[in-house]
Amino acid sequence: MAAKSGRGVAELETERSENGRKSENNGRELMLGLYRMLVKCRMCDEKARILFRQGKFAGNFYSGVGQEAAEVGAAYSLREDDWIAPSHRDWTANIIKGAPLNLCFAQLFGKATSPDRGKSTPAHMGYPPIHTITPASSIAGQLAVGTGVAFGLKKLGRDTVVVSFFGDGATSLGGFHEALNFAGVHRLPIIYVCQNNLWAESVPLRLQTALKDLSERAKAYGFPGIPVDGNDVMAVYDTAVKAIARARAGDGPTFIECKTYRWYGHSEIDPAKYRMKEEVDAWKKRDPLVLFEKVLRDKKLLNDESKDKIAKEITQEINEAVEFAEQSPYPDASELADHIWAPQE
Amino acid sequence: MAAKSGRGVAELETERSENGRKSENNGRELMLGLYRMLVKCRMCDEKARILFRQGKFAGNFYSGVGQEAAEVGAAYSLREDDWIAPSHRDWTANIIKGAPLNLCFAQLFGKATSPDRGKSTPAHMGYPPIHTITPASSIAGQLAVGTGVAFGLKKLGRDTVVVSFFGDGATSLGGFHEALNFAGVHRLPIIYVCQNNLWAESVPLRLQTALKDLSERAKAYGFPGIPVDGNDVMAVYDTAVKAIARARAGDGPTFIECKTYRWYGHSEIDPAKYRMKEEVDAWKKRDPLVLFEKVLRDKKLLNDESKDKIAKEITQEINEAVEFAEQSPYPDASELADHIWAPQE
Amino acid sequence: MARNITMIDAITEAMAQEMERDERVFVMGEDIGLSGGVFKATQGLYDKFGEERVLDTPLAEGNIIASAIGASMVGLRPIAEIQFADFITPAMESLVQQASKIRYRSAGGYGCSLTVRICCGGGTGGGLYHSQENASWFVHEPGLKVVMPSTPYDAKGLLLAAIRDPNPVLYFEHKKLYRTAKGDVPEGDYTVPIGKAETRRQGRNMTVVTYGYMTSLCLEAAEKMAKNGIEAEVIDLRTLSPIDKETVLESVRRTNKCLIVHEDKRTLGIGGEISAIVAEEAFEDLDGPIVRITGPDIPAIPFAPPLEHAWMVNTDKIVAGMEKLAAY
Amino acid sequence: MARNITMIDAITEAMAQEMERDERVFVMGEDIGLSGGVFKATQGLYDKFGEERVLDTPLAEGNIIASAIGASMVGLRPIAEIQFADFITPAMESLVQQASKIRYRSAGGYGCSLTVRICCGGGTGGGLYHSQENASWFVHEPGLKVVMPSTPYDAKGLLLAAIRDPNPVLYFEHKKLYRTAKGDVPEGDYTVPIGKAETRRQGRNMTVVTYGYMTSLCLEAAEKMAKNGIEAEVIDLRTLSPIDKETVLESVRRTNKCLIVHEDKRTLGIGGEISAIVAEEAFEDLDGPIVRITGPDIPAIPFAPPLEHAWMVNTDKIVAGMEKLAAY
Ligand SMILES: Cc1ncc(C[n+]2csc(CCOP(=O)(O)OP(=O)(O)O)c2C)c(N)n1
Ligand SMILES: Cc1ncc(C[n+]2csc(CCOP(=O)(O)OP(=O)(O)O)c2C)c(N)n1
Ligand SMILES: [Mg+2]
Ligand SMILES: [Mg+2]
Repeated sequence: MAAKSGRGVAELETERSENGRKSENNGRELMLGLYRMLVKCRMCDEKARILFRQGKFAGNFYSGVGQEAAEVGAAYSLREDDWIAPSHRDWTANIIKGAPLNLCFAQLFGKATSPDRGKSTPAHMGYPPIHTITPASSIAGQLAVGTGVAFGLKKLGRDTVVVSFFGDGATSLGGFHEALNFAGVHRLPIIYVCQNNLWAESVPLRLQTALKDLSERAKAYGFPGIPVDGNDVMAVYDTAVKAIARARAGDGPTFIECKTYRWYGHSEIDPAKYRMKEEVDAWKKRDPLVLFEKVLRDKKLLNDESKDKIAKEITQEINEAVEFAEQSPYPDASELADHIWAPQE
Repeated sequence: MAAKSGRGVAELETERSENGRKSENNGRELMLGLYRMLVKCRMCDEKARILFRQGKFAGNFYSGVGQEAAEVGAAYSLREDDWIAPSHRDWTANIIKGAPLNLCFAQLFGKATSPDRGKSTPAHMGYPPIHTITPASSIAGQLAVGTGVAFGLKKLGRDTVVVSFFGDGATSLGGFHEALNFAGVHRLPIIYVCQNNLWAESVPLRLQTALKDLSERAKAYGFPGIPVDGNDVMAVYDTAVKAIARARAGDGPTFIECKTYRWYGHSEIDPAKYRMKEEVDAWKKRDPLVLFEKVLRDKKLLNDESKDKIAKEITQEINEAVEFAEQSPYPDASELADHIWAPQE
Repeated sequence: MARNITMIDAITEAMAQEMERDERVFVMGEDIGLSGGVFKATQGLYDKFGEERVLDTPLAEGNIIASAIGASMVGLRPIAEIQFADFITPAMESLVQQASKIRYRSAGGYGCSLTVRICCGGGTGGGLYHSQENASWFVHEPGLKVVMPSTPYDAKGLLLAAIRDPNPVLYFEHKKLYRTAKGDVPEGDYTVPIGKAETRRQGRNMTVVTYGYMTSLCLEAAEKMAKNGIEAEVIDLRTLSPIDKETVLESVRRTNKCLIVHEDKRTLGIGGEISAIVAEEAFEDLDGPIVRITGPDIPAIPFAPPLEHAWMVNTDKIVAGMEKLAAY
Repeated sequence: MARNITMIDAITEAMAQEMERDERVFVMGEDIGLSGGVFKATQGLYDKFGEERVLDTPLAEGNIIASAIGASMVGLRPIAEIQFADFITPAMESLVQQASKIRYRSAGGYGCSLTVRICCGGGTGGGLYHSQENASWFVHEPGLKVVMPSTPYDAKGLLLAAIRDPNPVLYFEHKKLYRTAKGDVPEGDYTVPIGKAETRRQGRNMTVVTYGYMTSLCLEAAEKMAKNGIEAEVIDLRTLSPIDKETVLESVRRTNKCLIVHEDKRTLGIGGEISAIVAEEAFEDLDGPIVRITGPDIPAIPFAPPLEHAWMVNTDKIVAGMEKLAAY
């Protein structure tokens, strides 16, 4: 069951230890790797938005722009055999975990070359070779199944972990409670990463919960809940590395609340008029990329030239991927009834 | 919508202020009233067990013996227009709230004179005139609906409250979480009374939750959670009175965890071999009736004679009620399709 | 005065008018407040009636229904919204174990006057989790009424009837009709009776039983067949539970043939029950098999356009069914 | 060597043998461990296999299924128990949105090899919430297989088949059969194929389609009818999804009459689908209406003995149905 992923893309060549202990190594390579991944997520996401608006794919798209530090920081140090249970806003989790961009864009387009062969809606992406679970749309469903995967991994005696991504709204659902309670009882190897972006579609946090910190919820399950600045990639990364190590060591789950913000509407068809302009602007000022870029520049790890180079390389990769997606055929209507049943063993 | 209940039974004549402020009045009448109610619940429950074992009624019965202090302490100070959302083990909640014993025993027997005309299973009793909600069996369903009632009452601007009874096991269900979260957001007038008897059928607490105190769960919803000795009726009573006052004042819910124990099996068909004899014995030594009796005797509020008198009066009442239940007819088969639909308005 | 308006406007109007008329009525659900709903069905209500009567709930369908049930038990008249029928599964316990049974289990002691608006249906590129119908589960559950309008007129009239009904009513709205279905809708107050089907087209050669979005496709197909002299009678069920057997049977007894059309999956879709009723109660009047044209037995409608297209029932498929039946 | 044992023993034996044979198999649910289950279906397994493989879960049906799904995704073979079918509603999301669709939505990338044992059925005084069947919702959901045995032999063979099936299988057990159904069960390993009905009695005058507890009642009724020279063929579906159409249709084409019997509520009970299949595919062979003898359209089975009695299908009701059909 060991992962044989197709990762070969450049940024995966940054140094990665097998034990997820990179927090102590805030070295050059790590930081540049994180930076490159942030940029890649941002650029892919913005590209996806454009493609949607251009009518290149139908359905919908759920942009994670503004939340990249949470996503990258939490998932960057995962091993190949670790799992991610993403939600609707976590298309880029696949990118971080190493899915080829070709497949990611083919997924948006609903093409036959997508890992789900066009069956799932755009952004609801999973890719078995890298153990990202194809999500349903139903909120909290993914963290429930992801918890089950952690349960299975523990039963198998693996030291593999699961990272579960979800939003603030998901914490209101019964399935969330049942899963975290179970994870607490059995000290499952899972890290719950809540991207608290203050809104669940148009519903503000005050109508979702009486709490200020959603990380408080973890207390009800007997494991640590940690609030963290979700726009500070190093802060998220350090917290995640510790949580992952804890899970791997068999000490159970951690709930990480990344306080962050989505820049755009809930989806590309949502003008998000329910939010105050001041709120949006304030958060945009705390752009996770800009914040981290400043750190790197201060440390002399990045300059205009190297920044451009990274952007260019990624642009190139994206263009090829979009090309691939566009050229790919749609699944044939004859595939409609495929994949309902497993081939009998 | 004001309650016009049929309460006329003796113990309701103890003094009851309208504002639920009896905690400051640990007077003679109150304490004797509580004692009488404890005894009544115990005697009715033990009688129900005997009747079931004698084959006088079918189905099943869920004894609350050992937990009377929690039940009585929590519900005793409620006003007539307050609501209770009981669960399977809370048949006696109806008695505390003032349901005539005739109806309570008719309910067990599934007779046409039962408030539910034999439709619901034994012990799953509600009685609209006193605002006890006929429960489903599905655990946590009652507290969800009870929370809805609190929501409605608040919308109507009433100062009426709801007491919701449930067990430790119920706190694992998604419906529990969703309800308490909602109650927290809207500061609903509800008191969640968890009777933590350490077991959900045969499942021990350690497999149900990673917590020691279930009252910790309230923190996840932004309202107070209070652990209390559930075998000490005055302790429960005082806690409940404060929580009820709080709810009535519009300050929102309280979670009261009554640490208690059921003496017998989950139901009358459960030999409960999964529990250690030592555990059972230790709890029986802390019989809530014996504990409270000692308090009363120390205060010279009770002696052998007055104790006997109470027991005799209750015995008499029970005997009449059992007689009533036995004499009552079963519903006619022709009633099968009644009460599915409301009469059109 | 009737105006030509869309189905979504008819729905909004029904809620607004009933909230005006009856202060016990309020709406609750996800994103129905400030934002006016994912499809804008509640647009304007928040401004008009305020947060007290237009409540954005936490993301928890089970609790949306459970809290609405409780509120109805103290005399209020909640309209709860389930944003997509696909997300009704977390509310199954509340709907089936509580709403449908509270009256029965209390022998009428407690009631549940609840309207649940549920956006459903495919054909709009919503994919696996934004295209489901999921009505048939509830048709199997007595104690719940289930309706689905196909015209703006019925949308308003059925919604008003649902809100006033002292029972729990599940009101399914096909998202494809929101803005494509237009029609005359009176400004004033009226109800469409729950439990009554409507014959949308008269015909002597076969009876077509359908509902919701499929109604217009059946009518189109009927027109095509008419060109070949086959006159199909088209019955729009409108209420899915309790089913208006009489209208269906009366028609089949005249036309002697029955075609059933629905978008939902075939096995144990509502067509199964219609067919069974006809096969039992009008058997001797039948001149041909009872034919069902339905969505396929596939978990849900997939996203990729060719796959969704292959799933959906369309006029051609209906015509094929009619031709098959006409041959008898 | 076959022994005459009860259905409950056959079920326990199947689990024990498969856990012995395949270390990926484990059981999880409420009260299935130390206490051996509410009906003792898992008795002895905890002692034999320990807490690791016989896990008492928190009281949370949704998570029982979700965690079993997850475990199956990493290659394990969970058997999850839902204590009563009545309490499956909180698991609707996990079963219908996850288990039935994970393979489809990932185009086969992820599978779900899961067995869910569900105790169901009435006639034992369980009342509204310990008597429900609730199988038909899942028959409507492709991606899930649904079975219900009527004999100890099938109980063991179908359970072994279910555990080995790489798809999610809902295995319904009628509680009334646990100790009343006895029969020969081989000691060794065997499976009963999922998707195949079994003809329990041959007959030329009518086909009776049924399943579960009703099977024995239909056989009794058939014997009574035989005394009057009416020979009914009795088909036990065994698998409710996917339905074995061929066996049903082949029989109806010979007998020209079809009676359907089930305990569950009538409207959109499984009989609705059987009827619809027959009415569409064997219409020309039918000499009489398709008759259904079923539970009534009432929310659930009430407690009081006269009410439960009135609800339940019994031999007399079946005989009445047979007589009605025989008259054609
Ligand atoms: C069970 C369920 N109910 C409703 C929806 C519709 N819906 C999709 S996303 C969303 C809001 C999610 O908010 P949050 O969990 O905070 O995640 P975010 O979108 O902010 O990342 C809603 C209500 C859904 N997908 N699933
Ligand atoms: C949703 C649901 N699942 C399972 C059951 C079966 N059941 C009845 S009572 C019970 C245990 C309840 O334990 P707890 O909540 O602690 O209450 P207690 O019986 O100890 O008072 C179970 C599992 C049920 N009634 N409802
Ligand atoms: Mg959010
Ligand atoms: Mg308990």
